[in-house]
Amino acid sequence: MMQLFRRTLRGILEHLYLTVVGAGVIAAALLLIGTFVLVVRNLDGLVSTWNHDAHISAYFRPQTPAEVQVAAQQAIAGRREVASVEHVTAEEATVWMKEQMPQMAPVMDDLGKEALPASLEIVLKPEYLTTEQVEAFAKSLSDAGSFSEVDYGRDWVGRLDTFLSVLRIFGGVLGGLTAVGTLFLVANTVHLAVYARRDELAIMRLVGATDGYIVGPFAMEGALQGLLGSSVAIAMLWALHQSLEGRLATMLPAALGTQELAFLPAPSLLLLILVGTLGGTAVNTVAVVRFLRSLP
Amino acid sequence: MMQLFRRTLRGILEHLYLTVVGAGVIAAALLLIGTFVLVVRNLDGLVSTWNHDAHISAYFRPQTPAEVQVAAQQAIAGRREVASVEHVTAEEATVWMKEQMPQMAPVMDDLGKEALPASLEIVLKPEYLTTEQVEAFAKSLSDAGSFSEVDYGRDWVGRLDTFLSVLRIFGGVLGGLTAVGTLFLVANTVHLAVYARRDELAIMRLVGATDGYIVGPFAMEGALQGLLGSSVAIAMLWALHQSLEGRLATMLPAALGTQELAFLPAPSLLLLILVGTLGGTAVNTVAVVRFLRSLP
Amino acid sequence: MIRLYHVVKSYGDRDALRDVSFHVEKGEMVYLTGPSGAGKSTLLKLLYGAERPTSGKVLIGGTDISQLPAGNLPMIRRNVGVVFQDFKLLPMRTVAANVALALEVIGASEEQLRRRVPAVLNIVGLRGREDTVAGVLSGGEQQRVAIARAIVNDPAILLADEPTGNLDGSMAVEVLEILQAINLRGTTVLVATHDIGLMDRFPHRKLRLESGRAVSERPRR
Amino acid sequence: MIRLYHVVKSYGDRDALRDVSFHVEKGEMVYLTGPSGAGKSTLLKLLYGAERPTSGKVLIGGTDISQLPAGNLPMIRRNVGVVFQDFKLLPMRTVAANVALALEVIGASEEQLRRRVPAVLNIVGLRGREDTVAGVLSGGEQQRVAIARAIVNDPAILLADEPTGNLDGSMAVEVLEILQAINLRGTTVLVATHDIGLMDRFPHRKLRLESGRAVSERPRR
Ligand SMILES: Nc1ncnc2c1ncn2[C@@H]1O[C@H](COP(=O)(O)OP(=O)(O)OP(=O)(O)O)[C@@H](O)[C@H]1O
Ligand SMILES: Nc1ncnc2c1ncn2[C@@H]1O[C@H](COP(=O)(O)OP(=O)(O)OP(=O)(O)O)[C@@H](O)[C@H]1O
Ligand SMILES: [Mg+2]
Ligand SMILES: [Mg+2]
Repeated sequence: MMQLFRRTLRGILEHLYLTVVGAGVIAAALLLIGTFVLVVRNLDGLVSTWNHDAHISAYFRPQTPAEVQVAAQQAIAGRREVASVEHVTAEEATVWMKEQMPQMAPVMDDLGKEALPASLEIVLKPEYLTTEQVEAFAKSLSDAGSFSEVDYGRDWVGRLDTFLSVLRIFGGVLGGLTAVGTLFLVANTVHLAVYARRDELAIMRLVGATDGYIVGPFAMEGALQGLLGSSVAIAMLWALHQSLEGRLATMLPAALGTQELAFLPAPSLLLLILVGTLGGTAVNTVAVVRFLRSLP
Repeated sequence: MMQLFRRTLRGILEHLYLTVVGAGVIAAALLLIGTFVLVVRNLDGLVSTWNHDAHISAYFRPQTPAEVQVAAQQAIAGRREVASVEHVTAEEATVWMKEQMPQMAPVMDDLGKEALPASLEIVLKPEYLTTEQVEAFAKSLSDAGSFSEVDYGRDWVGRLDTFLSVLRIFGGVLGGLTAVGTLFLVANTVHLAVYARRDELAIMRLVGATDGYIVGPFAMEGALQGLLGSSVAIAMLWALHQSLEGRLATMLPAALGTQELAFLPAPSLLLLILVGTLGGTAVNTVAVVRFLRSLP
Repeated sequence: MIRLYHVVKSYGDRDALRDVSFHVEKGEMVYLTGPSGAGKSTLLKLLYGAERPTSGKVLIGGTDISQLPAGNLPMIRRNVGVVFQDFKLLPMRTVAANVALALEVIGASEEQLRRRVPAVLNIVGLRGREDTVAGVLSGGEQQRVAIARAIVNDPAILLADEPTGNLDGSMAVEVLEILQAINLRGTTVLVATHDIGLMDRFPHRKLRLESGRAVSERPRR
Repeated sequence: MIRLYHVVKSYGDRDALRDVSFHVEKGEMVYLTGPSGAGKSTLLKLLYGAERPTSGKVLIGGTDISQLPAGNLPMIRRNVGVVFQDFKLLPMRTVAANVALALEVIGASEEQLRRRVPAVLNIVGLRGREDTVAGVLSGGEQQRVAIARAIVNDPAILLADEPTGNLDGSMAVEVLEILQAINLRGTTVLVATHDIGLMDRFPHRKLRLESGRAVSERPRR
């Protein structure tokens, strides 16, 4: 083990340029992937704040007694799809209407405080926000019979839903391509690095080295490159995150509803390091083994 | 020239593996960048369809004569920020209100057809949709004096605006990183390819070859790799586009408002080829020249 | 120890060896001679498994190495020291590391490395050059590193391909004395060489190749 | 043609050449001898500009090449044919392409290539091997390709570093005859060699190096 480590170190020092390039390439690849994940996470956060805007308004029939309204609110609050239910009384509705359309104010005053119906404003949990689910939920309310009207911005829900699907497909394509593309680029670089050391490998073979003996230090070097590369990538991601957060500080509350740009959580960072280290090991090993196969 | 071409071809054949890897790496890099641009273009299209929803409602004071309303409409239609102006009469407003809130219908009927004010529904051109511009435009209408109220969904415009800014920043960061990262990866690959041929270059130097003589075929090979790589990238982009379009066919009208997923226009494709070819040439040339500098 | 039966080695339409049969007994020392391109290096390549014969058998200590699966080649090579005609040193490694390599691959201990490597470098006259990178050495120095690496792990068979081509006369004599000494300790030695003077001074059986055909000679005394 | 004044070349604390002064006149043929590591290849490297002297002057036909900007080196090298001790062939290129390289870099025409390359390969006995890839040739064949490449463009100066190390006796004699013939046509020739027999048979002035110091010898007739 000690000997393997010493041999690895020697290989690294002898080909410092190749080692650094390998680590740099892994860092670049992971930085791209990490940034992608970071952007997706934050857009996801953004989209989920919108979802809260997609709510269902259920209007009570005129003269529904207050106790019935409260009972209905509690019943709905208990359903598993529901994130929150707010009770809007007729008075509150009238006040809201006057605020929204000031030119209607005199009309509303004429009509008295019961002019508009009371309603429940229902917000569904994000996971129940597909068009079908919202429709089904609204229909179940209509069918219950105590509401004169159930309103859920049919257009809005449908469009948001489609938008999210499209975004998810685009994101998947871009993310998948980034992953595959960078893997391809890293694998090529490593293959070239091995190719640049082809004479050395051939000589080791000729003096009686087994494949395992030759591959060992390469695999370990790959692991170290991956470790170094992923650490650098995380450091750069962090720097990027900090600089973006500073730049976005004024926009964030409005766009994301929070003061902070989300960074990758610790498990994701660990995963990134793991992917880098194992990936570096695997790619190096495959490259060397493939080359050794071609030797006599 | 013929001789240069023959020497280039010889170099390519002798190091077919290196040449193919180089072209492949360029293809992967351009594919990533191209996909990114493709996604941005289509999201852009999507966002611009939303923008059309951000409109300004200007309510006329009660009893404004019809001629004045028409004159105001024409005046506003003439302003450079304006994409369209629609005149909504009091009757139309009432009909719309009844549709939107059926429970209000009896109330509206009691009030007669002039209960709601007439209005102009103004859509601004996309390039004038920042918060400040919309606010300024709305204020200019208020100041004009013929309107009792100018309404422009303050929240909505602000949020959309912020969202677009955030998206643009994210996109810029991701795009910039993709460009820089892939350039880094391509440059490294090419450097390694040159490094793998270091003995050959040193020998050419020793038998009296000038730098120009050595660099020429490399530069030309880089151009060919770039040409090949960008062509492959475009072919893959096209395949990707086709497969996505098929998969998204049902969602597209709702999300993008059109049947078609936009592909890159011819000039962009030409640019991609140009970038690939010139980039390949430049990167190869730089790598060889840098290496030659290190030789005696 | 070494037995070739009707060995043919063709590269495309070029025959490097045509029906060569020949034996070297354990503990023997034999010269391989013949003009440039006669097939000397090719024959040696067959013996350390860098090439496989087109037809015929190549036995090393009883095993037919032309039939050996690739995974078993390292085991054979550990018992066969080779001085390659083009040295095949690792140019970025030091002299000591190049020599140590042959010991490391057989799993020798640190202790063994520390003892054997300087000793063998002393024998070839490179004491004091341990830490020089092999790539910058003179031609003759590189050749001696190659010799040191070939003999460092006391192989059962030593194959030397033109081991004195880059050495001056007295140094060449020294190398031949080294090879003879090793041979006397029981190692089977096969030396490809052009140097008639040297062969006359250190007489041993010769195998002469001409255009890939064997023409055996008895040592002249 | 070649003038060295008090040339010192040190690598770190190792002195490969210590105060070497020596002249070779135009049209002369001179041997460079001395034991392994004496500094022969280093001296030749100074002459084709692969190394610069630590101190002293190296004049080639009047120009001090140790002062020359790197951009002018190719022009010097085109007039200096070199047979490198380790051949320095392009292993992936054919024999013909390797030889042609020295003509191509000086911008020779297709016509010249077609005429000169086979002629010079004929001289070194490699007619018929034009299309073989250089990397698979035998040691002696590679050495002859290196010789062919060095002489193909009729250089004003020919530097040969151990050009017969991988050749059998009769082939070595042939090569020396080739070098002498070229010398007779006016080329200045400097040959680094260990082969005393050859130097006796083809007598010329000798420069003997020992541990980097020059010990001039007169040709013995
Ligand atoms: N891989 C190959 N492809 C084609 N020809 C080859 C190959 N390897 C060797 N040869 C040819 O086979 C012949 C024998 O080569 P070999 O290296 O055995 O000669 P040699 O006796 O060692 O010569 P030298 O004394 O010059 O080293 C040569 O003519 C060589 O060109
Ligand atoms: N770049 C270098 N760094 C360190 N030492 C060097 C370097 N180049 C040459 N030397 C040393 O300088 C000395 C002279 O080397 P040179 O190659 O000139 O010897 P040579 O006379 O050609 O020997 P040979 O006959 O063995 O080829 C040698 O001891 C060599 O190790
Ligand atoms: Mg040979
Ligand atoms: Mg030398």
